[in-house]
Amino acid sequence: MNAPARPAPWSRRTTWVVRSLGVTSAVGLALVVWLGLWVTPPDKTQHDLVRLVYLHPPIAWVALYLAFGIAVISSLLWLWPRTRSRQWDRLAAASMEVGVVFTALTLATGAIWGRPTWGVWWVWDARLTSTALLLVLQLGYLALRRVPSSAEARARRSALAAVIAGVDVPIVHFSVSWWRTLHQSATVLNPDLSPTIHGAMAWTLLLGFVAMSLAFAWLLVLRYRAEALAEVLDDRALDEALSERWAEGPDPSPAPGTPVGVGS
Amino acid sequence: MWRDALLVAAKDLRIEARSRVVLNQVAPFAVLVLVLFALALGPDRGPLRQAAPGLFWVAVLFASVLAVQRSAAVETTDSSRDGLRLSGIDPAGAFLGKAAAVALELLVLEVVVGAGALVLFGSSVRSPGALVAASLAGTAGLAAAGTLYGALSTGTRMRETLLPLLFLPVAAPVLLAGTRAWQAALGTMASSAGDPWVRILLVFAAVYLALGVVVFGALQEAS
Amino acid sequence: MWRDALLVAAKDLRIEARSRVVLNQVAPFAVLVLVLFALALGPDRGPLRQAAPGLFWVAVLFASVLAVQRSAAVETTDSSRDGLRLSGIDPAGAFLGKAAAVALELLVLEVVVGAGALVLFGSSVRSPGALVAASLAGTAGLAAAGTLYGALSTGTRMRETLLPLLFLPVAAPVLLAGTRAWQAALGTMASSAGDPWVRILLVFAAVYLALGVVVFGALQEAS
Amino acid sequence: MASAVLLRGAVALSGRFPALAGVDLEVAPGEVVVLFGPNGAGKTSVLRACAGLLAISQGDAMVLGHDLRRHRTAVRRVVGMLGHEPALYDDLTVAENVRFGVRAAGADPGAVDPVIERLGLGGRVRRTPAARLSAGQRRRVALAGLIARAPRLWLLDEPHAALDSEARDLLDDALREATASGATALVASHEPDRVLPLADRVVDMAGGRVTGQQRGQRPRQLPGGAHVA
Amino acid sequence: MASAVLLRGAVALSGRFPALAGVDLEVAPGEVVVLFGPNGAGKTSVLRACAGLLAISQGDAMVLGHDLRRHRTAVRRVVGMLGHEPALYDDLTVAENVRFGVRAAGADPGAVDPVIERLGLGGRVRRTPAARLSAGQRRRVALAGLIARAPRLWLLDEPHAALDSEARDLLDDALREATASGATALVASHEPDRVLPLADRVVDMAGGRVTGQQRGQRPRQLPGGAHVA
Ligand code: HEM
Ligand SMILES: Nc1ncnc2c1ncn2[C@@H]1O[C@H](COP(=O)(O)OP(=O)(O)OP(=O)(O)O)[C@@H](O)[C@H]1O
Ligand SMILES: Nc1ncnc2c1ncn2[C@@H]1O[C@H](COP(=O)(O)OP(=O)(O)OP(=O)(O)O)[C@@H](O)[C@H]1O
Ligand SMILES: [Mg+2]
Ligand SMILES: [Mg+2]
Repeated sequence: MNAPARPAPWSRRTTWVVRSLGVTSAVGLALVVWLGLWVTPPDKTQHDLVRLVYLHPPIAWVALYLAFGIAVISSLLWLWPRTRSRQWDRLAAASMEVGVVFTALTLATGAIWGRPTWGVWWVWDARLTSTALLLVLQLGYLALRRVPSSAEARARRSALAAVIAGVDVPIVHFSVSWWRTLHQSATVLNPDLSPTIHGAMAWTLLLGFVAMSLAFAWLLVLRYRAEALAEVLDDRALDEALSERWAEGPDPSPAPGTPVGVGS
Repeated sequence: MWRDALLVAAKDLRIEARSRVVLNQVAPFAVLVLVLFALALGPDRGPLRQAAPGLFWVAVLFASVLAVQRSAAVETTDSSRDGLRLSGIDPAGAFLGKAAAVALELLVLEVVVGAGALVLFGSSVRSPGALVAASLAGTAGLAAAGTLYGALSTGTRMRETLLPLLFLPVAAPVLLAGTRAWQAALGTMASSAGDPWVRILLVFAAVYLALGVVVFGALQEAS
Repeated sequence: MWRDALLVAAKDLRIEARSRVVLNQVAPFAVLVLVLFALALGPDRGPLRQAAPGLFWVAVLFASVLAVQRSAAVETTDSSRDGLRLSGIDPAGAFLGKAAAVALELLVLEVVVGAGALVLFGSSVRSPGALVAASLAGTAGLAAAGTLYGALSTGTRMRETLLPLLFLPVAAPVLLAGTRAWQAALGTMASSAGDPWVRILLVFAAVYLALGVVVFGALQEAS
Repeated sequence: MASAVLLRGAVALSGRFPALAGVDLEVAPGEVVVLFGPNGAGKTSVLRACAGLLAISQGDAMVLGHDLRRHRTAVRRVVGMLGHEPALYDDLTVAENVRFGVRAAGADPGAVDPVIERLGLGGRVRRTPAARLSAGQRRRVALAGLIARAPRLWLLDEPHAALDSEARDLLDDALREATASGATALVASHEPDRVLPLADRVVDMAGGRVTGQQRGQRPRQLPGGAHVA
Repeated sequence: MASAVLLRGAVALSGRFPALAGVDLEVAPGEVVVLFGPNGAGKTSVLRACAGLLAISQGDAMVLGHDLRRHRTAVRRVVGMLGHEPALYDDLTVAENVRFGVRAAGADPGAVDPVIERLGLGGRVRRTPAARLSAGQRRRVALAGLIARAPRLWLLDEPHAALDSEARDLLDDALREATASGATALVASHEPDRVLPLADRVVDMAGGRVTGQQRGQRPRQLPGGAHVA
């Protein structure tokens, strides 16, 4: 089940793929910044502020759907006995860790955007509120992971936590958006960008989504790799711990491997 | 499963009947939360009456954290650690039993807190049926989700702090929907459409009850 | 006494440094409380901004319950029960040490919650000095009173539920005075006289520190 | 017949530490095996693993025909454990504790009262909440629960500790009766004088492994005749 | 010289139940007294009362010259107790636990390391958090703390339970050394074979009272000579 999966050093090809993933996403992001800052036109009402549109929605998309989704799905895969493998635990952890950064960035870019647009850092808008709750859910997951325990117990516990929290996300989403929409007055101007988004802007935005997703994928691979390496270290440490543990007592008189039992 | 659920619920309720923790400590605590809010929000009556439904549900939420903590403590303090697991009880039954006991305790508590909120903030009830429906559905959800998280944080030796952190954000929809449903039932809100909110509460309860029945066994192993 | 206080504080802070319970669990919990209130009080901005100081202190109050619970749990979970009493440490020293550790943890936490409250509710600070003074004084008071009640509820096997019930009403003055002092410092209140409130906080802290030094020994026996 | 307990290369982690570092152990049905070994050798860990309370991360582990790594709930239904610290509900009385255990295991509640009397827990003690009991009384309650449940595998962790001489004899009798009627027992102990007469076999542990074994002094012959080495 | 322990008609309530129902007990300085008695007799309650953990509600109680009903803190400074369940901080390592205990008692921290080695708690165990220790290791840690603190009155509650034979010998040695240099000891036990050789006197308890006493087998004669009844 949990046979020690030992990642060999990355093959040349893997290294190359990962590296180009990093380079591509970096170039993509640089391109987005360039397009966003210099090529696309400023907005009529929002002026240069509109340029945040190329960063903030892609970040939010990654945080909300990609990161959390991957974490929940891989947790489910860990829980399902047929597909159980340490890889899914690793992936869930990596995704949640990178995801929490993106969620924080969503909040940060949104707040920075909100300050000039709304005149305040924060409003109790549906999306904002559910993003804040999502951040707390993710922090809770990470806090749970940090509780000292054996790898198996930690994997099980955090997979369950991810699933239990995961089923809540849609409920949060609906209830929070009804909360806003069913309420009498939307005192806050909703950040509906003009539907006349086109040309360079649309392409830049699309590129933003792609580049941000690639960046996420790259970070995810790195975190996953780090988790895997940490597990290799754990396995080595376990080997050492095993021989240290054996040294606490004399050698077994029937050779190890044969169950000491009736008739032996 | 049902037999085990009954057995566990009866045990938890007997312990509660004997120690009176929820009745004598958690219920006053919930009323206290109401009073503290009244203090924090200032002495003006208008805003307070507006806020009554929300404050009721905040108080219930915090009280449910304590009730769940108590319910988990019964299984883990000192000596009874591992007791439930060793007893060979069906995990789904254990989950339903514990959740049912918590729900029952919370319902009693809500009567107290609800009465407190109505009196303190001087609200009047427009449609009591809706009020009760929302409370029942919300309570079932809180008890189910709470019991799940109680088991999750049990093995960690940090139950006191981990449980509220994990449980409260998940319970946020109950707070929200419960508040709205109460607002509709009390008529403090312009729109009186409480029904969709009750439906959210029902969905929440159903989802977590089902989830609990399925995963509680795995949860108990995770320590 | 002072030597013992240092010893105990160092021990508690070392345990916190190792387990990170307050930092990783209680601090996010406190921020969460802010968000939950916003949910309960509805999305309108005006009332929320008005309520910011109160909500900050409510969040700190709840967080301090958890911090104290954790601090008491360290002395009583399972095995260490009676440990502190048997160690022969001067009770006054034990009290000061435990209170100091809790106060330090709360201060770190308040920075997080305070920043959160200012951003979430969109307040701006008029006199940061007053803000800090009120927070320091309030924290000392909460830590002192909390440690007292932590010891009181320790022997009872119902710590989780008894502590909040006993501690919160006693801490109500801190909530009130802290809120008023912050309102003055944030300028959300018409009158800007925060000083008397800070003085109340100081008196509260002084009283409970003195009380703790005197009665902690007796409290430890009360189980 | 299959073994009652079969561990092969069993590794179990406590945190990151291998509390069990490759345990090989086989116990035949009806056998009484005693575990000896210095403090920290892993005796408690073996018992907890057999009760499904400690996860085995490598190796094979079967208990009464159930795979310990898959069907822990099934294992728990047929296994009874008396741990260092007995598992009781502090707020329930002695009688209620025993009754809950018996009902939970689906055993006959009629067995509760006789067993309580037999273990000297009648009268005042019967109505005392478990939190107020003395250390020895707590273990008596746990033992009563075990007897009333009649598990097929008894896991006893230093069962004689805290018991007075009367209760020690009661324990020995109960164990003899149970094993006479087919139950198996795995007993960790530091008191050779006390447990050797009960044991078919003594297994030595150290450093998370089994390091050797000797014959015990239990008079009865095992069904298979040749089982005792 | 005054008695080390003097209880006269001591009554102590646990809830409403008289766990001690009029105990009369006198222990001379330097004496080793063993308490015997069935489960629930009140042995632990006597020890807890002497440590100032259980309030005495009637009768006289003096420990090392301090009135137990008034100056419990003073008593605790000179008394050391090893309870059924040793008092350790779960999150602190073995070394930290011992060091905290020694510092708290104002004893010499230099004694910590030798005592840890002596009790076989060096190496890996030294750095293990107390929560992860085996039952016997926990008691070893508590014992290490006691030795390093060198209290004037040792209160030992079934001290041999959970210890392996090596640790049992270490315990006996430590107790012999301590009493040889003037400390007094009160020991509750269910293992006569083990404690009789250590005891100057054996006191029988039942029903919360002292019901009789015999001579122990400890070779040394008491200073007062006549103390042994
Ligand atoms: C702290 C503040 C903010 C947070 C937490 C936040 C959060 C989010 C999230 C979670 C999404 C993704 C929604 C989805 O895909 O369903 C999003 C999208 C978006 N946000 Fe924000 N936001 C914030 C502030 C702002 C501000 C100030 C603006 C502009 C004035 C803005 C404009 C947008 C736009 C244009 C999108 C993408 C289009 C859409 O999905 O409707 N956001 N934001
Ligand atoms: N996280 C950890 N780090 C270091 N050591 C650990 C850890 N967890 C467990 N151990 C060690 O694993 C062993 C567990 O042993 P176990 O409790 O099974 O011993 P035992 O044979 O029952 O001993 P005793 O006779 O004292 O009851 C102990 O030596 C303990 O120190
Ligand atoms: N509230 C109570 N109600 C009834 N009986 C009580 C109560 N509190 C304590 N007791 C009884 O008081 C006695 C306490 O005894 P104590 O723990 O001192 O026994 P002991 O001699 O140490 O026994 P052991 O050998 O089992 O450790 C027990 O018989 C217990 O049942
Ligand atoms: Mg053991
Ligand atoms: Mg005792």
